[in-house]
Amino acid sequence: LDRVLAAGTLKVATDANWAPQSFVNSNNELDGFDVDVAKEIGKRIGVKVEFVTPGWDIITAGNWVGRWDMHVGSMTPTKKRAEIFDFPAVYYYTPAAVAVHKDSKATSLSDLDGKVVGATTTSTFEAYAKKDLTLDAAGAPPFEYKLNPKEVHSYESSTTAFDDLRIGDGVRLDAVVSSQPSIVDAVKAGYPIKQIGEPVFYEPLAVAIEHGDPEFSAKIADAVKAMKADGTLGTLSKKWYGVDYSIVR
Amino acid sequence: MLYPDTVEAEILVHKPWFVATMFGAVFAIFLAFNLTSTSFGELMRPVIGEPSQSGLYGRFAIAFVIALLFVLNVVLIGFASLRVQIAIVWFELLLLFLAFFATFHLSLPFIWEKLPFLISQGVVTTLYVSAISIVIASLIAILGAVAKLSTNGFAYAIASFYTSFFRGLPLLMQVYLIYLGLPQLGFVVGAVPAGILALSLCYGAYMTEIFRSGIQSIDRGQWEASRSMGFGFSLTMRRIILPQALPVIIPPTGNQFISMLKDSSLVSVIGVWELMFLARTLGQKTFQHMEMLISASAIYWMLSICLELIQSRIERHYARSKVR
Amino acid sequence: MLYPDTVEAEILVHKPWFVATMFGAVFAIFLAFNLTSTSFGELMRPVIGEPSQSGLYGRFAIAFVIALLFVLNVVLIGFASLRVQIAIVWFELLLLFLAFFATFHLSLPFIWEKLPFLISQGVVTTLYVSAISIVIASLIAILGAVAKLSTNGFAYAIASFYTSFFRGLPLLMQVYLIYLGLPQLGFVVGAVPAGILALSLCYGAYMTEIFRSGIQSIDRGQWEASRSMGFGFSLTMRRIILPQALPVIIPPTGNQFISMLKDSSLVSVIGVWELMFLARTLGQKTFQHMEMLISASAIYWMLSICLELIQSRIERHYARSKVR
Amino acid sequence: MSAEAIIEAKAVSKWYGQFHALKDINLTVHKGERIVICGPSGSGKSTLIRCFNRLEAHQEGDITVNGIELHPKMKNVADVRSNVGMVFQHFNLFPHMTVLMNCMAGPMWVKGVSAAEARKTALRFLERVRIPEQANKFPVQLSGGQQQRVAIARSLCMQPAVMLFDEPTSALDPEMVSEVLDTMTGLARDGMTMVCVTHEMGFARAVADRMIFMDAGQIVEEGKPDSFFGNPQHARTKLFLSQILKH
Amino acid sequence: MSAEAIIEAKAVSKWYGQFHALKDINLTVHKGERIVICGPSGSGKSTLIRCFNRLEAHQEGDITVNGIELHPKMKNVADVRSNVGMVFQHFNLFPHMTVLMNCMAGPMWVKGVSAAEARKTALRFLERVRIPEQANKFPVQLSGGQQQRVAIARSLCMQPAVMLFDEPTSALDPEMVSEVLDTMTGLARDGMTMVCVTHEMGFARAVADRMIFMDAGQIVEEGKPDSFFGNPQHARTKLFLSQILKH
Ligand SMILES: Nc1ncnc2c1ncn2[C@@H]1O[C@H](COP(=O)(O)OP(=O)(O)OP(=O)(O)O)[C@@H](O)[C@H]1O
Ligand SMILES: Nc1ncnc2c1ncn2[C@@H]1O[C@H](COP(=O)(O)OP(=O)(O)OP(=O)(O)O)[C@@H](O)[C@H]1O
Ligand SMILES: [Mg+2]
Ligand SMILES: [Mg+2]
Repeated sequence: LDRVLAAGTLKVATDANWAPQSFVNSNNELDGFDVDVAKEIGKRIGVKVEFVTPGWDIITAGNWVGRWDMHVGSMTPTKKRAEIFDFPAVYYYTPAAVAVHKDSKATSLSDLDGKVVGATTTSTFEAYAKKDLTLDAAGAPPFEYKLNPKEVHSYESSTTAFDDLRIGDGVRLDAVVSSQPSIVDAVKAGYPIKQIGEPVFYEPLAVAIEHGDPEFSAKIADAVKAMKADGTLGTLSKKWYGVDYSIVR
Repeated sequence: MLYPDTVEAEILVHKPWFVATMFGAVFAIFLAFNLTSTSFGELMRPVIGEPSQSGLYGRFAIAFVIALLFVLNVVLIGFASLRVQIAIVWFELLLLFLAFFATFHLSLPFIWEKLPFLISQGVVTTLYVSAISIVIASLIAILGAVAKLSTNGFAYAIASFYTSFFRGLPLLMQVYLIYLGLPQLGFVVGAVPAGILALSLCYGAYMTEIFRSGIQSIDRGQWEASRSMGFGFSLTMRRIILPQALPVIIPPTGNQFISMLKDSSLVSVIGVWELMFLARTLGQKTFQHMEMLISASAIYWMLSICLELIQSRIERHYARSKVR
Repeated sequence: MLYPDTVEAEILVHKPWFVATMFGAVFAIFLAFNLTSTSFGELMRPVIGEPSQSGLYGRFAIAFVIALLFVLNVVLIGFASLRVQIAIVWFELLLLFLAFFATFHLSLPFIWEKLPFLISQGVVTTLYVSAISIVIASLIAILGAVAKLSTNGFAYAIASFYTSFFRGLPLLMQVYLIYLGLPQLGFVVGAVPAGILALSLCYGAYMTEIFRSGIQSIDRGQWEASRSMGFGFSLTMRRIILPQALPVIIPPTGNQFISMLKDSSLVSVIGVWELMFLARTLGQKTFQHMEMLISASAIYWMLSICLELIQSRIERHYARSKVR
Repeated sequence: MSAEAIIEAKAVSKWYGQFHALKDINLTVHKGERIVICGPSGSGKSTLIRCFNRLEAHQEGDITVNGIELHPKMKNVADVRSNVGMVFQHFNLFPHMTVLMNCMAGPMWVKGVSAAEARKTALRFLERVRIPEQANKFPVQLSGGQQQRVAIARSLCMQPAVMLFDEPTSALDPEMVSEVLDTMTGLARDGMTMVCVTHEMGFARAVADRMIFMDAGQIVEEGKPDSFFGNPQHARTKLFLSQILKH
Repeated sequence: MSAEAIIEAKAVSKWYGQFHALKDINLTVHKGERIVICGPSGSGKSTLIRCFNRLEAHQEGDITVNGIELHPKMKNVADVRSNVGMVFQHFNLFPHMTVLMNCMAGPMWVKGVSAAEARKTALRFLERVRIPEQANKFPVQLSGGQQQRVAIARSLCMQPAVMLFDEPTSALDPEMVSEVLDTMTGLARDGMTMVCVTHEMGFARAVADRMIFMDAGQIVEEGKPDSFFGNPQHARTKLFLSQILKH
């Protein structure tokens, strides 16, 4: 915290590959929900915000040696990660949902029994599809497995999975498990896919900082709490998702 | 060029049997696909009627026309001079690829909009990161090659460990090691220097091997002649051996330069905004990553064509002494 | 080996001035770091007292001891025979790297637990994907090199377009093009065949250049001799030119093989479970991806050391005719 | 000279870029003849015999070898070449093969002779040039003269109709020269045609049926050895020969 | 023979692996002497003169050149070599440099002579071997004899104290041979020491102060040319010389 205050800038790590949480907008600047949240936190602490975009592996390796101070990048606060990071505040929950090709005959999740399902590798979506999901974070809402796929295909990113789904119903994939916002975006971008059923689970996402700075942690927690309380967070969520994800529905 | 024989082969593509075979092959291939529903089918409507209902006759007609066009094209090109032939074939292949890309239904306006930023931010970063790395890698490579060929145990051991280690480890791992590991020893390096260091070390190791093979390819008579004139080791190396090794070294080194261009994208994992990173992120939001990837690829291709041109100039320069 | 001179240089590391310089340099470097808080500081406790309070004296003492150990080590190794020297230096460098890795505080039990799966699934996939691709790429390369050196306009144009295109485009793009583009033309290819196709085409292009430079390096006298005996083109190529070009071709080709091993990880974007993919995914869940990455790197290194050993055997075989 | 012609060159001209290397060469070589070409360095001797198996292309005139005309569009150049043996000035041995393989390669790969037989032939000719004991060495391990003898043996193994020698004795000591001389005389007795470029006039006199003297790309004089050495007609030839007789 | 010794070989032996290439060679070369080494092919002549500038290492005995002893740990081998010129049997020209640069490189890079001066020297020696007009060609574009002359000029440009010639006339026509002979006589007049391996006995007789005959790695006979050619002592020498006189 001392360092942040002294420099007057808060360096925030985020992923630029994760629309609409954070991405590069048409002005070639970082933009998105995470980015706005981070800016808001910075404002409330009283410092300027600067962004860096290292890879996920680099961020989660810990040992940031002052290269950045805080991560606002939709990290799920698991117990394992808590060994490395402090999670001062959960700031929203994303619903995960299932998408199918628009020609698909499936009308409910149970129609997908024994089909081929794709998901981003090592994501909670993949874990869900494999019935291997543990959401051990504080405040994670309960969920149940509604999907019985024959096979789970893992992809480097959700877009590759969508690309494969787009080729045709059942050509390579029958369905994709992904975050609801990304499905919505894909549909908007003209992908011939549609969501079926209700969201299958909600995943809490938090701000992360390194251990050893309780003051800083408290400051961030306060800021996020205040944002929740005065509705800023809800507004931002509506701005980016059209829905308020800052609370579990 | 291979050392050409003094006997010219007859122009293959003007031999009747070859033309017939070619026609048959192309015909068979296109008969195997049903192209009636493509735009080519549309074009043939006057001949085959409603494309989708033309059935086997339609397929036959389309395949026949394509095969005819193809063979005619090849035979006609066969009459042209060498340079013209090359130009035409390149041009046609390019067209084919563009047609192939067109099947992706890309949004051109989007590409145009993003192109300036892709170039001003991405290309510049990519270029300077790779240019610096290439220079450092070449220097390392010369040292490494000499060390690997020396009879000094230390030099050999260190150089061979170096090439083995930095070729053996994935570049990504090296980036991580340098970016995450060096701070543990007390140096905090920035993203760009870390990237350059990793690229230089890795490519230096590959190029060490290339230089080594180049140096080894020189006849020992050259060493003897050079020594018998009293040239020292470094003089022999610089003035006699390396200049002769260059024609052998240049093509694989060109390979390394070209692949370095693209491997420099790995520095994006530590947050450097180079070409590939931008391509991936710019399209993400609007799901137009295919557009961006293709633009980035086109830019990479342009850059490597530049490198190829430079390479062929250098090669021509060094080939001077070989033409008789 | 370079063609060695008949005059042996004196063993450098036994010259007093060199030893002194070395000592000075190491001493200065380690004086610049504060190592009092490391485990080495702990070791020195009897001499410098409580490490963290020893201040300048502690640093001085530590640097002195390290420099002394280093110089002693080098001088002693200098007495050994060449092979022993190489072995010792390799061993020491390896130890140093292990020490460096130890600073990451890796969880060994986790590595042990995952290793079998990493090998049985990941290594096997990586190996068979790259082995098949290498074979295909080599075949393409020979054809491509001959075509690029020929005076046939078609062959030259197609080969040069091919090398330019497939070297110019990022491998990732090629994987996408084949995986996502071919279905648009009516072939649905699986992930593994698509990956193999992309790798073969890409590496074939790089290796074309390597083979070309190797073939060009052969003296025209060899062509003439071969021709004067009535050997045809293909016989000359197979029996006279390629065998002589191999010593030049092998080291850069070894480079390509080694980097192919690692680039085969790109097929993971289309969901093939090869080594790198597994390394990333296995560790992700429990946040131990560093462990997995390092294990994967170690495996890659092992594999490339195997390739290096094979390479040096082949090189030795072809060097037979050069020893006098 | 009633024997039929095996090599016929008519009005042959050749340029290297701007440089006129062969000027209007007319020459007929008959079956079984031993022709020696001499002349100052750079006069085009190598170039001429390299044209005879089309290692160089001539730009004007006609060359016919063994009844086949050499021109850029010919189909059967390999037939011509496997019937015309060549010993190069720089030897051009195949460095990656042992001496034995160098000699066996031609018969095996072009003529389809069995390995055992090719080996027998190879050893026979290696003995003839007195280096059977070097058969398993690689060319770099031989002395200059030994390499030259391998080059001769390699060509002979193909048992060609015509042999072209480009300074076959340059690296040989006098003993070996007379050995090679004997070999060549033996071959001539078997009816082989030979064209030989040499600087050694003693050797030339002994081996030649006919002498050709070249200067600056032209054939200046030709004739029987006796008259050529005893009574040269041309001023240039006289000058050239006078240099030899000095020592 | 009162002049001081410039090359001294004492009981020199050399092996190539198992093969005993030089056997107990004792030889002293005095300043200004012209020594010719002859002998059958493979007898070790090239090996011997290559030992004199330590291109080959000998295993037994001592060689002293210009007062410096040649041994594996010597420091100033470059001094020895830049004072000992060598003309190789295979020429070993630098193929990537023009003929002129081949000749200029040595003086410029080793002796630090200015480019202009090196050029002048180079052209002088190229004229002496009669190929100034080829100065800007690359070695591959020359005929065999022209290459050999460039090799000679290149060595002379270093203006060494001793010249070692390994068959310097093998690719030369008789005219050029006498030209080279003149050059060598000229050099000898300037006091240069020369050791020359040659197969041309005419040339040997004309150039030599002293003849050395080698066989199977040994010096069999040595002596003044007159007595060597006129009255050889040793049976092997007699046999060897008898072969020459035949033609
Ligand atoms: N590729 C080339 N380009 C230009 N000039 C060449 C080339 N090859 C040969 N020459 C020239 O052609 C002439 C004849 O060369 P050639 O090799 O036939 O001579 P030669 O009679 O065999 O001489 P030598 O006895 O020295 O071998 C020489 O002046 C040479 O410089
Ligand atoms: N590297 C080597 N390995 C084995 N034997 C060798 C090697 N180099 C040379 N020799 C042998 O050493 C002997 C002497 O070779 P050297 O080159 O000195 O002969 P030379 O007298 O110069 O013969 P020439 O007149 O043919 O040039 C030859 O029998 C040769 O085969
Ligand atoms: Mg010639
Ligand atoms: Mg010799």
